[in-house]
Amino acid sequence: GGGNAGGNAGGNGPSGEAKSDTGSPASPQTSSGAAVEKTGAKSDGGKVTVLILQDLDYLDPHLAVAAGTNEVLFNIFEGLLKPNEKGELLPALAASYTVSPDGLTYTFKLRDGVKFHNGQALTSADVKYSYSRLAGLDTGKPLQTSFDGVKSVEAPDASTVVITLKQNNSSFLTALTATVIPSGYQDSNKNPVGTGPFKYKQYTPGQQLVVEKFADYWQKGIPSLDQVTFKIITDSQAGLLALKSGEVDIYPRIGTEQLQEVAKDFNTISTPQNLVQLVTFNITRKPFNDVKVRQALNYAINKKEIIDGVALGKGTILGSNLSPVLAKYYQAGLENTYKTDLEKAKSLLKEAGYPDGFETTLSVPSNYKFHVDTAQVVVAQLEQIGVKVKIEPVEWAVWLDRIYKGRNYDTTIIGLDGKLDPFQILNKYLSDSPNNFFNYKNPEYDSTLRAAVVETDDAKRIELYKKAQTILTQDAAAIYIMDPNTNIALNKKLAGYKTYPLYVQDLTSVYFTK
Amino acid sequence: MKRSVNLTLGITLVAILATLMLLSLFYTPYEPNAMRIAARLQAPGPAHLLGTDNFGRDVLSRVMVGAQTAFLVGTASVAVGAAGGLIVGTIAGYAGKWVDELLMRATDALLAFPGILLALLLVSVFKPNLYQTILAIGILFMPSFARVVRSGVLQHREAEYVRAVQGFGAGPFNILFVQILPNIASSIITTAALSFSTAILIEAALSYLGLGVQPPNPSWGRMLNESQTYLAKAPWFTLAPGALITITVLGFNLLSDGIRDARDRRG
Amino acid sequence: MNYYVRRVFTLLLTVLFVLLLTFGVFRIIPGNPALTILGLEATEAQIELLSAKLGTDQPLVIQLLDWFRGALTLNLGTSLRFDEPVSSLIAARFPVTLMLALEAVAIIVVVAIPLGILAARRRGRLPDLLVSISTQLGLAIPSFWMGILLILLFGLTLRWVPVSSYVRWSDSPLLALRSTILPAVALAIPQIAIVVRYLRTTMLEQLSLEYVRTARSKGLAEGIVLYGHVLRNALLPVVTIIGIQFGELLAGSLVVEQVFTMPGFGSLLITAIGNRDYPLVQGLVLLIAFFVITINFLVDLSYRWLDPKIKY
Amino acid sequence: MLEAERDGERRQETLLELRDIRKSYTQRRWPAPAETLHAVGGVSLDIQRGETLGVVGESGCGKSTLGQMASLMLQPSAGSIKFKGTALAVDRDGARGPARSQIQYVFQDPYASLNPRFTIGRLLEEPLAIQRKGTREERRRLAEHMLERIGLQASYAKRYPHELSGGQRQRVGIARALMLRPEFLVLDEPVSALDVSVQAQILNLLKELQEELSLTYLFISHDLNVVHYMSDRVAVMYLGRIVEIAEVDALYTKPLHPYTQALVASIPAEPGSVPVAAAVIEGELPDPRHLPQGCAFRSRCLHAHERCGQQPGLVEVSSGRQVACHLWS
Amino acid sequence: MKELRRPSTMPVLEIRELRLELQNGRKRALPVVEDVSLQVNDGEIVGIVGESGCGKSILSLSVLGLLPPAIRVAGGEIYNKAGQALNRLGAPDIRRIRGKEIAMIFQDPMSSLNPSLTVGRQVAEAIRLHEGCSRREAEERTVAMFRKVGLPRPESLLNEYPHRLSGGMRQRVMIAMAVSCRPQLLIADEPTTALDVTIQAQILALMRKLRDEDGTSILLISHDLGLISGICDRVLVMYAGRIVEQGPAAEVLRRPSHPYTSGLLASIPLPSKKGSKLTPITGHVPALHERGDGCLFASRCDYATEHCRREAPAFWSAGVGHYAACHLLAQEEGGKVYAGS
Ligand SMILES: Nc1ncnc2c1ncn2[C@@H]1O[C@H](COP(=O)(O)OP(=O)(O)OP(=O)(O)O)[C@@H](O)[C@H]1O
Ligand SMILES: Nc1ncnc2c1ncn2[C@@H]1O[C@H](COP(=O)(O)OP(=O)(O)OP(=O)(O)O)[C@@H](O)[C@H]1O
Ligand SMILES: [Mg+2]
Ligand SMILES: [Mg+2]
Repeated sequence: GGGNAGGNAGGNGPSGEAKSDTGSPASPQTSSGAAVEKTGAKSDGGKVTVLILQDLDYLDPHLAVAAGTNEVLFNIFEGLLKPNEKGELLPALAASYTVSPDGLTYTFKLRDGVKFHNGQALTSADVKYSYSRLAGLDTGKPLQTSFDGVKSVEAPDASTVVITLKQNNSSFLTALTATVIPSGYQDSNKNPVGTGPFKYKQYTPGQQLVVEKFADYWQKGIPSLDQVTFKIITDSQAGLLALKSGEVDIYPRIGTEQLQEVAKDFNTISTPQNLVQLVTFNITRKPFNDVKVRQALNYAINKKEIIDGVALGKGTILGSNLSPVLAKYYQAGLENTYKTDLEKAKSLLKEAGYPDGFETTLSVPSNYKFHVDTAQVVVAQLEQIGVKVKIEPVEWAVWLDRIYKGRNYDTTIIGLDGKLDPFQILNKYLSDSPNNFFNYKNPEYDSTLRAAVVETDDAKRIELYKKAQTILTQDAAAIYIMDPNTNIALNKKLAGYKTYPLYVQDLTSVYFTK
Repeated sequence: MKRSVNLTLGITLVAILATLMLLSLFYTPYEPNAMRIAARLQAPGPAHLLGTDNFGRDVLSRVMVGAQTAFLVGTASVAVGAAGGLIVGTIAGYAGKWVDELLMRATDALLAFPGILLALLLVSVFKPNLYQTILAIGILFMPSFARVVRSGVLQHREAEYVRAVQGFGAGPFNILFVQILPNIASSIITTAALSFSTAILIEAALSYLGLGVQPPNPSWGRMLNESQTYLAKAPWFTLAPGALITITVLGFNLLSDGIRDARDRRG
Repeated sequence: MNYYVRRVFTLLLTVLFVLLLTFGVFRIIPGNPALTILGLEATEAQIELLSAKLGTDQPLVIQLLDWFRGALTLNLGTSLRFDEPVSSLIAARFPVTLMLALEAVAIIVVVAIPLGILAARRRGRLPDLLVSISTQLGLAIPSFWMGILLILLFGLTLRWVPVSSYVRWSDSPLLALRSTILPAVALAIPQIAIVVRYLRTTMLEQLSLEYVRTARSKGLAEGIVLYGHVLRNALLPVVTIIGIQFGELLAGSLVVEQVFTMPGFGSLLITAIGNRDYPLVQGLVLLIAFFVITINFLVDLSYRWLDPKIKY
Repeated sequence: MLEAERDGERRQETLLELRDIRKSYTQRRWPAPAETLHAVGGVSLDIQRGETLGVVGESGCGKSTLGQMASLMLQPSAGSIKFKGTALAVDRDGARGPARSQIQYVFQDPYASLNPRFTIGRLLEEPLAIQRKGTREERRRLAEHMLERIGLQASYAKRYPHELSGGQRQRVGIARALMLRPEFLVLDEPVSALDVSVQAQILNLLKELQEELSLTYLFISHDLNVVHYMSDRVAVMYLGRIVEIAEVDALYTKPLHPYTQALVASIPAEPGSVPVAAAVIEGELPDPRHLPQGCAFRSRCLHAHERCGQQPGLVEVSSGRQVACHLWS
Repeated sequence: MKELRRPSTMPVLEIRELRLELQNGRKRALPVVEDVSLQVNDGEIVGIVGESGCGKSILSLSVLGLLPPAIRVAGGEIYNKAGQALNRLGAPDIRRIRGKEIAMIFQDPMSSLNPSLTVGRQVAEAIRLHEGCSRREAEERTVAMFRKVGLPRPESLLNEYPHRLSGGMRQRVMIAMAVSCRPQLLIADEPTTALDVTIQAQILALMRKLRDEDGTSILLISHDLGLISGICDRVLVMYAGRIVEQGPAAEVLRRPSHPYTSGLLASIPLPSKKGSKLTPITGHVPALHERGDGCLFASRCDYATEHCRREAPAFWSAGVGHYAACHLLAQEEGGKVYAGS
């Protein structure tokens, strides 16, 4: 996720959970979506304006890194697989696939009759071109991390693709949602061409992206809408006004407060989004190198109060670095490990040699109000055990450079967006991970996670992942606060909106009611 | 008649604010940073005269303490600006020739650049916190002070009363500090009062853009920024800091006008 | 001549100063553009790749020289973030801000001059008092707060104007006007206050001068005295103020555009700063400096044209 | 040379000696050629102890410039100044040393020359304080004494300049110049801003002071009556140069230079005498930056002649009388 | 409607018992000019002399209704030649008189011209307004006026701005502007004070020429007795807002009858007084708020008696057409009270 991932976390962060359990991508009409309370008669066509909170970085889906871009491009592009509202991967451009027993070879049969927006039919050459590009097979530099384990991409015939991995990796499947573009197509950044339900129409930097219905979409009958405008409004207050005045129809990631304000006149959705908001420690620094200190701080925090204070109660308490949205891998019960207990906190501090507390700095990305708000509550709570925290707002660019990459900080607050695969979420804690900005080191954790990712047995893998979560909690590697809900406000006339445990806006299923 | 109204009103407003600020050093109804999430966004009432904010903090206490921030930002940035401007201005005015040319071109350059923009750039250089904000705003003010001082020095240097003491053998120190400075003091004070209100406006704008004073320290600009979300639901939250900014700026503007009028009348 | 040479010299110095400032500033402060673009999940390889592509891995001096070499040939480089020529990004955004500023100037001129004259003519009377109170308030209310209040009133309560849908002038001038009127007003209000106060003072100053008595002694009607003789002299210094204001308006739009979500250069600049998009920031800064300076220059010219006392 | 030829009963002592002093201001309007304005061009004067030398001339002819150079307040562009036979150096901020306190300058506009923020008392003490003379108490007593001497009560020490009338301010100006006990005063139009009745009071005061303190005056004025009344000798200036210098009565009864003649003719008649004749000279002062070649008065002179294309020197035509005009050479 | 006309039409200006008051906030109104009566006859040059602040300018401004806002006519009348009471005329009517029938010039030629308009335009403006002629015609007449007042190269001067002219030239432009519509009366408030002596003489000569050639009456205000004596037919001496002496110029200056006039004369450092001490009037002119009852000069007068301090003197005759307001005259001559003209 790009900068926005961390940032828009909170009232507005990745993903959600689909309440409906119907709905492979192939049967969108039947999906009621989480949004729909009352379903009016469906009326095809129409134009919808969706608010997005930031400008796009690239129109080329392979170059685009920002979550805010990918959420939009989700409507234009597709990969071999595509997630549904529960985060399950379903075949999309692939009609079916098989994985070799050693987990190294993936064979895909392509779906028939899929066309690109430019009219060209999809062939295995397109997939080969696209995935080789992502894996950097020519350049040696992969464009997406998830593709760096790819050894080769072959297209034995027009409808078959074979991908070979260097190593067994259970999380590789999620990478296959990566988008496919026409073979050799170089103009993606100016005029993107995909296979998705909507095709690119026009983009005005800083203002809007307009897409229109792709009539030749391989799933018949969808989308319902004729045109969707993604309007860039970076200011939440302005966004609210735009919503109220009817200038935008859908306001995803609307603030909780604002959601309540418009609840009367708009359809509203609020669901967990597979994001982990946490206070991290720079574990190599004193006093955070002492597990007792970290535990003391954990005991001092009242997560409920934070959720009430900054998310109006719309959030799920976390105990480790995984959201219950990923129910399959979620280790329940960890959230009770550090029940607020100031006495315990104080005595732990005393044991660690800080009877009077200490002073430290909490760096917060300044443009993310949710984190700044959280920081204020955290500061107030820690003060009760004598820990004096100074808030240091830092620009996002600085946060990335100095804190995330440079690991030069005491403590910070951030939202880590969830992936569909737990490995991709938990791998930041591996001692040699370049993104281990916690400076967390635990050989047991490393071996547990490494074992999990190569484990082919589902049940065993789940156990390993749960164990990894437990280790993090026991080590008090961070203060895991919450998975804040994502909120969406929609025009009352709209129905069929679906939420995902991913940072996407899917307009495919949305339709007007009469 | 009307002129003294300006001054009186200005002094009154500033005095009220100063009292509020001083009072807040010793007493606030609540601890300004104390949160009571359960009591968030309460409307004004007997318990909280100006209501509470989104963390249940007492708005009155926070705007009171916010006055400290405002006065600190105002005073300190004006002090930085005035001190810098005084140095640059006197040097330019007294030395003349190329020194003057160089310094004035530099201040022209700074002045040619719109205020907020410069503050924005400067704040990005430094870190967004109170002291850096003060420094940035202070730097912003330097050119205008330098100009006032320089033109005062130039104007008065050739004035007959200065030539007269030169005739008694007065040296540069006497001329600058004993003769000239007191005479341009009122224009410096006018500029200072005006800059003070500008400082508050700039701080508010920076806070609105998310730069500026760091939380949880209450600053009016920051509060205005935080209150945005609750505009419809808790208007008192936005009105209190907004009105205080307005009153403060008004007070200092009136004060500045009043001083200038008084000076004009005498001259 | 001397004057213009000095003027141009000052201008160049100003631009250079500002450019060096931004250049230096943005390279001293932390923040790696490639990293900022790529975000949390970026690999080292990706960052390196992008840095090389962006040229941000070069030594500072080289970058600076490159940039200046480009700037001399009017090539402002390519935005790091948007991967588009800076000039075309600016071309897309700047007209919005420019129109906004021009609109604000128009409002200022149309509103402030009559008010200033009124206040001066009715000095000490009720109209003067009312004008004085409203200008004081206009100066004291932060423009973004004013913007918010305006939106609440006209956009939401009265629903007279749209609140955040910017329409381009080339698309529909009428709708464009409607969509920009509130921000222009919010932008103009403090400046109106300044002009009114200033004009009032200069009018009073002029009215106390002897030539006014001469004009009256000739038997001229009060209107001719006021508009034919006094206003001309009183406006002279006001022209300068309006010129200076133009720069302030450009800067003020930075905040106001944010309130009204207008796709002007203000929001672009803030994003660019946040993204450490140096070429874009520098392009924008250069542009603003250029504009401010040109306007000041024009104002000076007009000043010289209006005031016969200044020749050369 | 002037000194040598003077015959007199009392011994003459030259107090101040100006030799060919000049002051020019250059304006650079690059790339246009620089323009030089000769405010004072080559003036030589000897001022005798105890005398009053009057200087008259039209506005802008360089009277004040000359006066300021003579009082060591302005650095001449060229030329030398001797005070009691000692050559003086004057820099940008005026002269230093003992001569500094012995030569004083009194401004025309008493209001502008008094720092509005100081009380009269402080203003009077200032010169002493700057020269570090006396204790604070002594200075105060001296100031009060001086106030009384110039005809103001000691209580005026506590007032501010704006509380005084024009005449009173001018008295303060004079008093302040006298605080350092100077021997030589340059009075630059000291009474021009005053009404006749007050003017007369000040003139009387100046006369008294001169007598009492044996002062020497350089008295600048454009009012010919006043100059006549005050001076022993008069120098007539025209565009930066002295065109005639003579004993006062000789000058007024028999002006030699055509310009002096014009000046004298334009003196308003004494009440009751015949009304003024028509204007004697046509035209006005030429632009000092673009002077005609040769004699500067050429453009307005009735007797202008070819030779006037050359600058006439100041020559002695009779005892103690010098004229710069080709008519007399 | 009130009858404003007056049977006789002799003088071009007649002021009767004029009282001008300064209204200063809520304080008591202070008289600036009190009980002033005067007349200016056809073709006459009348001088008003007096020290600074005695109300000369205010008096002259009151004629055309150009008083500053704080000062108003509190009594008396001002009649023009046609007998209209100027102080009662409405704004449009008085405007028709300004510049056309009665014109004014002011002390400072620097600031009395609009700096941003060409002098040609400023003169032509008046001509066009009052004579209703075309722009061209007005321009031609302006050139003629310029020539008449002795301005060099009048055509090219039309397009000059005031700041490019010297003081003397500017004052000539002012005069050209004032007399361009052939006014019957020209009021000149210290027209030469700001000028050099040689230029002063030129301007005065010009004024006399105007009177001689066009028969323009002139009310000349000055603080310079010498200057007045040279050019005026009659002279009025003002002191502290009142006229204290009036009469033929030569008469008043040779045989002053009021101690104030004598004092002024004694103050002038005339060549004849060289070597002797001047005998100036002591003290200073009382400020507006210091003026009480009785003779205002009493406090400075060597001859003042208790009577003087108590009672303001009336005018006493001191010769043919020569009057002075002094109790001394009453004692000397026992003459009859003269109350205004
Ligand atoms: N600082 C200066 N810079 C340039 N020119 C100057 C300066 N001071 C004086 N002058 C010029 O020098 C000339 C002589 O000036 P000065 O003041 O000596 O004349 P003055 O005879 O005293 O005139 P006035 O009677 O008006 O006081 C004038 O033309 C004036 O413009
Ligand atoms: N605009 C004004 N407001 C208040 N008082 C005024 C105003 N103009 C003049 N006066 C007062 O009226 C009195 C007469 O002033 P006036 O200007 O007529 O004097 P003057 O005889 O013309 O003096 P001067 O020789 O200095 O021109 C003075 O005491 C002055 O203070
Ligand atoms: Mg002078
Ligand atoms: Mg006057």
